[in-house]
Amino acid sequence: ALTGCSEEAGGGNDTASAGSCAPTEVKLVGQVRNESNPYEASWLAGGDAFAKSVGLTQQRLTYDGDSTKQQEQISQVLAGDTKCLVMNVLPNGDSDTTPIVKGADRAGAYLVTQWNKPAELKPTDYGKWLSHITYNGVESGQQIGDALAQAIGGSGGIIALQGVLDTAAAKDRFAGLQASLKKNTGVKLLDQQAANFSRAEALAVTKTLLTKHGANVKGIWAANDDMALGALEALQQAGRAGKVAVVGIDAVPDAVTAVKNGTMTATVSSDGGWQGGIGLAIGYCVATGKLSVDDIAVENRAFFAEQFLITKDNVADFLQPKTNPSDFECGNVFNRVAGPLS
Amino acid sequence: MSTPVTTKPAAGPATVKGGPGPARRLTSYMPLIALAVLLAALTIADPEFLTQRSLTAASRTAAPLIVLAAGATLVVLCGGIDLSIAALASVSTVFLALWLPDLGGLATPAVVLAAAAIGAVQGVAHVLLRIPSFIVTLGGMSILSAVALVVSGAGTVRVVDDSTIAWLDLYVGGYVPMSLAVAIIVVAVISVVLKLTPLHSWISATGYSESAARLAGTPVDLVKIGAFCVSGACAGLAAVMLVSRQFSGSPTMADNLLLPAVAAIVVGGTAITGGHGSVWRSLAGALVVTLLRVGLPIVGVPSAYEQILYGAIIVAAVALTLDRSKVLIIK
Amino acid sequence: MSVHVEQEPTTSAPVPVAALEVRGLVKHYPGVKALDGVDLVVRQHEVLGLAGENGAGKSTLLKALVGLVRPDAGEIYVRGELVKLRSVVEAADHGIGMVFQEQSLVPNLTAAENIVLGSEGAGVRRGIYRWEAMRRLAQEQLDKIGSHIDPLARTDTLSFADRQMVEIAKVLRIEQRSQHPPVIILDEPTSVLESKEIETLFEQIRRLREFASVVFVSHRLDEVLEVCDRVTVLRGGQSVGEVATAGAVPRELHRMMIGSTGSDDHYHENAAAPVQAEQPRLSVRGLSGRSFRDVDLDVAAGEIVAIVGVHGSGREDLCRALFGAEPTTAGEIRMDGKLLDLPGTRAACAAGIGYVPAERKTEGMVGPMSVAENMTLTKQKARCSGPLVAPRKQAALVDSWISRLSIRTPGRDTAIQRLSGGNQQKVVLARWLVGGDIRLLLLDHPTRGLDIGARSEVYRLMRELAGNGVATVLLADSLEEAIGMADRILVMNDGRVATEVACPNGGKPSPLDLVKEMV
Amino acid sequence: MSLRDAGPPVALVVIFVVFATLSSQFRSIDNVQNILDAAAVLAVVTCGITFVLMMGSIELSAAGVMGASALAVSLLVANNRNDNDLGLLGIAVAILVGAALGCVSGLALVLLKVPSFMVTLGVSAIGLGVATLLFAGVQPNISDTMLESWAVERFLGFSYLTWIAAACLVVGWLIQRYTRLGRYAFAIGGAEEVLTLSGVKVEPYKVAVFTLAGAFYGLGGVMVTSQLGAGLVQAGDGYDFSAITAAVVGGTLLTGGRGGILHSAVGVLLVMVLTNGLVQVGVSPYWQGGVEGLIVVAAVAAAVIPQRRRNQVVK
Ligand SMILES: Nc1ncnc2c1ncn2[C@@H]1O[C@H](COP(=O)(O)OP(=O)(O)OP(=O)(O)O)[C@@H](O)[C@H]1O
Ligand SMILES: Nc1ncnc2c1ncn2[C@@H]1O[C@H](COP(=O)(O)OP(=O)(O)OP(=O)(O)O)[C@@H](O)[C@H]1O
Ligand SMILES: [Mg+2]
Ligand SMILES: [Mg+2]
Repeated sequence: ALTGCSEEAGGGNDTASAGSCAPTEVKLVGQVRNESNPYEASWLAGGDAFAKSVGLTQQRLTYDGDSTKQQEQISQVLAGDTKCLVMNVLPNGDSDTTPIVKGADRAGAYLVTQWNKPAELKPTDYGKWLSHITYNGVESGQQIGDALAQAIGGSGGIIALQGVLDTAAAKDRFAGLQASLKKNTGVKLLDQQAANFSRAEALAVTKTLLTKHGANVKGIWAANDDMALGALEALQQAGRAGKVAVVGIDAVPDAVTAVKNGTMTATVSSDGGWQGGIGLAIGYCVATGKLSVDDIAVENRAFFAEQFLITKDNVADFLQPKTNPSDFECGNVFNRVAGPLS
Repeated sequence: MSTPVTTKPAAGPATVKGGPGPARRLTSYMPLIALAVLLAALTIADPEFLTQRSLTAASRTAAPLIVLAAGATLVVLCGGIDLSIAALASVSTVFLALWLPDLGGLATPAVVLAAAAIGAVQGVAHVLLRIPSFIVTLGGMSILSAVALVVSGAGTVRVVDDSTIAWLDLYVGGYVPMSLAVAIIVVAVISVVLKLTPLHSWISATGYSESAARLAGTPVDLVKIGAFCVSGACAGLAAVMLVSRQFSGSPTMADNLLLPAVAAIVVGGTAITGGHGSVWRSLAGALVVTLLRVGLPIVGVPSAYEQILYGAIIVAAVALTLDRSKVLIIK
Repeated sequence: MSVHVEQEPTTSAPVPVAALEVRGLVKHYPGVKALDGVDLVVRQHEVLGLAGENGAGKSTLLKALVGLVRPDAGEIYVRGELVKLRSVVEAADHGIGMVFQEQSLVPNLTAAENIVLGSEGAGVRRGIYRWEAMRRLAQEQLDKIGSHIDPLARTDTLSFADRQMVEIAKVLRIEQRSQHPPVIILDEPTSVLESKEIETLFEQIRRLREFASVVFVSHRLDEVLEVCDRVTVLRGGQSVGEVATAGAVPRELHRMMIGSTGSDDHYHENAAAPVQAEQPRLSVRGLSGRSFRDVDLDVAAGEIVAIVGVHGSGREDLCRALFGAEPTTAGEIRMDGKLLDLPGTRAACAAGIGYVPAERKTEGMVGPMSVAENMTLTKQKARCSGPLVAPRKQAALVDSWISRLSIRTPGRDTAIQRLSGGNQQKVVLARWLVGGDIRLLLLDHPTRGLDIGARSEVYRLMRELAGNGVATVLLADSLEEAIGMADRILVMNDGRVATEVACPNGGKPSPLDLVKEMV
Repeated sequence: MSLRDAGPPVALVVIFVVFATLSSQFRSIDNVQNILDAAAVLAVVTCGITFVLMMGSIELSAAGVMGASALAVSLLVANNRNDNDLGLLGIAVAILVGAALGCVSGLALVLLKVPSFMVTLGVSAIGLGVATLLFAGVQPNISDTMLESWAVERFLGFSYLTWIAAACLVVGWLIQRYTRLGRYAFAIGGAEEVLTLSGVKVEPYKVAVFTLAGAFYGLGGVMVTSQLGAGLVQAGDGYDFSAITAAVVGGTLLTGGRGGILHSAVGVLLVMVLTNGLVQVGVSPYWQGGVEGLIVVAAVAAAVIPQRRRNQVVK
């Protein structure tokens, strides 16, 4: 096992070695942007479920999508007792990951990060940054791009709704779309606008783009489901519901339902409940000594999680969240690894 | 017959020195009292909150907000408002991250100067075009955000070699974060300069009554431009602190600090209508706001209730700190 | 010689119960005893004058009568009945209404709304406006005072005098409010009016006497004597006596107000210094602006030039233009032959020009700031050593000016808004003098609202400054003042200089000569 | 309207003409309809904010109040979370929720004497907190046909929401012109102390104005819910600042006492024409915000030219 590197600032006076924590000593912290959207709410719920399964509670932190507030909370958490601290964190943006990692490292806390991280920053360079989990945005962007192309019969104009422009997720997904466009030469990207992952903004932008491009719009590619749902409303209001194919990413419940009803063509699964649990589970396993950092394969220190393209054909499988407790057993925590982060 | 008439010449120089009464002195300490009460409440909610490490972390966290609020306080004292500070700080983090490799140690002063210049440009626009500072800086906010997005290529700019700004992450005497020390120095310098020079008179006169100040020959326009300039420079300095903490620059990094900064100013008891207030008050206000931002979730208040509490407490804090003898009409 | 009536409780003939009676009213402010046991009787159907120097407590007393100031001790009786007045509404219910010293109209409402404000009656039903009814209500009030303004005009488009008329029309609404004969209080209503308007107002006051009591305050003692039946004199927050006006002369009042007779030589004409100039200090050629055209004007060092004209003659804008506070379209301004780079008040200040605006409250002073700061706002150098403020130097400087101008204030750190109007004005004047480098003073109604003593001091100050070579442009409060003070008078009419009248000592023109040119 | 009010309408026409020449889609009937439809919510919110700005106060609670009312309405009409199906009554309750939060702002302002800037910021946080509580982790989707139809059905070419907004403007204008509440709000911005001197108790009117504004935001939240088909905590995101921008661009002064509903209507159109036009002429998404900011500043600057007065105070 690793020896903790807590002698610098945090961790108290004893140099606790990794894996020495009693299960009851472990402190679990889950941090996401807010509790006011289904995806992140399910994340925290997943974390709670895992904590309950091991007889602990999760400290739920939310930071309103505010980078500085996230850092403030992290430094405050790290200023407390960090010996057996496990954090499962969704950094607000790429730039927020570095200070979180460095802070946790200095304090000797176990850390799992998800979604955002600068490419150069690698968990293997750190002792207690156990893993970074994300979904392959390029792949998902491409998958739904292909599904869209297929839905409109391989040719026609589409419009793209981008996410918050300076996030990796938005960029990767859009890169995926471009790759898809290269492949599907019949599909033409008429316009692209940022709608900031927001349902309301997507609604307004889509309406404008619909009047701008009129009947040329055969499909709408959205970088997440919220925007896709906003686009659906716009289509309905423009009286074109059902005539334009819509795709999104994230598999939020409403989108899955929409796919089932056929109003949406496709989305890509990302499992908030699992994400909320798995980060804590990895940390918990290492902290209690059931898993050793050295034993975690290098490709599992930063990995893409499995994701599935959800279309009408397989939507039935995704109507219920399919996280189950066995996913979080220390032997299974890397079950959903789809491949190392490139 | 007639009433007694004593020769009573108009009163000579009155010798009564109208010093502040105990009540008045109390109002000027209100921001500190609010701070202490909040800290006590958080400690009661979670005894672990009142540890030296926890306080050190909170004060380090508060530093950029203090600097940001201190600069904007000057604009508020002049009767205006600067809504661009956060966006300006964001774009400054991008500039700093981009310039660090080439300029090294000079990048910090360069960024502060650039931010000061941008602030001054907004001040000039406000003064020359005669449009409300609210609108100028709201426009400035969106323009600066766009610039930040374009310049950064809509992404994080990583700082590989942060050796020239890493000093901000040190601790003075082992406990006091360097960034907090810098923030306090900034506040101290601003207040000392104001106190010792005619600037204080000019700024308050401008804030209380711009037309009277102008007709008294006060350089109102220059004072305002200067306030915006200092506000910009402070945004630049806050950006340096943020970069030293985040090891990168990002086009939206500080955007969410706008409302907390304005809240810090108001919670400190500075009149949003101008004239009355001080940067010291904003320092206390920034600490209150920071404690609320980090303290509530850390002591375990659930997210939804945290927002409700934040809203209620911040209003209550202002109710405590505002010196109503100076602000007759509350708008 | 007038009769002084003793202020002692008389047990003689049963007089009809007084409309309003005040006994032993006391009001403290920090450091000031604004009212120190005032007694006052307002009889029914009389016009009572209230005289007293600045800060004597007149406004405070009157505000106590309408429930705006809560006295620390003392009683107020309305028609013999002891009352506690806690708000303007309560006072109005007792039939007491007041026109305030500072104008108090809502600028962005119509005149009609201002007139009925607070007691709209038929003008508003269940919260819904009846514009026509409201206009009619307002028109009735305006007709009473013979004003011809449009009730639906926005108040800020009206002239100063018209606004004063609106205020009077407004206070007359008291008649509707109370069954009893009302008491109407006018705190310095004439200080912003022209003589013609004052005449109308006086007719109105005399009409009011038929059914109401009126309390009238003015620093122009001749006015007080003209319109009032009786005058009560306040000094230092106490009533020091009363004068029946029949046959009384201003000097008598004056003596009671300040405790000694003022000088006969009101305008200090003996002190007038000979004008000592070869080259004019201020030289204006062909100046045009928004409301004045093609103005030529020379003022020599030590000379006092008064500009007279009716409202709208452009003299006020001209004065501001000279200070760089108003844009000009053509022409040039030279100080001692040097071209001034205007607009911009800084350049004017640097050239040694000072300006005292007419609207003291909003433009002359910064209310919440201290006397010391207000006094040193412009001439910062005078209180600094190097770039830094020197507190000792400032204190000595400010204190010396406080005593030199006899400014009544609890201390130099008191907020200027707590001073009485006259003392505020002295501070504003002092602002230009503390630097010792003033070369040209532009005085816009410098004595508005000042008591006779303070006025006299201001005049003496002007003479003294002129003696020291300061050139002065004076927009006088009255024609008499212009004639009394000026060496030369410019008459402005419709934005142009209509004529120029020499006004040397001993060869003063008559007011009539000037009026002819003004209209 | 006098000359000094002419600036914003002129700016609106100029900007419209410029976009119309640059883009043929922009000047299509469809797009004009789209602009008006898109303006509906902003117009309603701006109606509310205008009254507060007229008093010289400032109002930043729109985001929180709209979030709370959006959640409230989506949980009260037919939805996927519970069995409620209150229809119009649910909508009325949601508007009342907005009014209640507005009332809280007003009361805090007059009772605690805290500046509106801070009060409304606090109330916004409270509103968001209430909304998050109601949200409870599961997105409420509405299935109420009437509420859904508001955004979809059209009358004379415009969606019902647009007509609702138009009705709000008319009501707002009537309140401003013909009620004591409206005129006093205007007067409070002009000279509050004079009202007090005239024996008017301004406090109830201030509370009433904030309550009225809250009701407008409540309606705005309902309208957003109708558009999105779901109750979002973020329903009001950004409306606070864009409504103030619209009001100010339209010629309402932040210092109070000038402007009004008609000004604001022009301002709303100006802002919407701008957002729409920039997309239509294809300005890069990266630059849109910046260009919009620049044009808003320029428009306000142009609009104030006829009003420049001597010694004018600009805060
Ligand atoms: N609000 C206040 N706070 C403190 N002191 C005050 C206040 N109002 C008046 N005073 C003081 O009370 C005294 C009486 O003032 P008041 O305004 O009644 O005088 P006045 O006789 O009306 O003078 P003027 O002729 O200049 O109008 C003055 O010394 C003044 O400084
Ligand atoms: N120190 C002061 N400075 C300025 N104005 C004052 C001062 N003291 C009193 N005043 C004025 O005098 C009036 C009466 O004030 P006072 O403090 O006696 O009653 P109050 O406390 O306002 O009354 P209440 O407590 O019944 O509401 C107020 O309108 C206030 O403006
Ligand atoms: Mg008075
Ligand atoms: Mg007075």
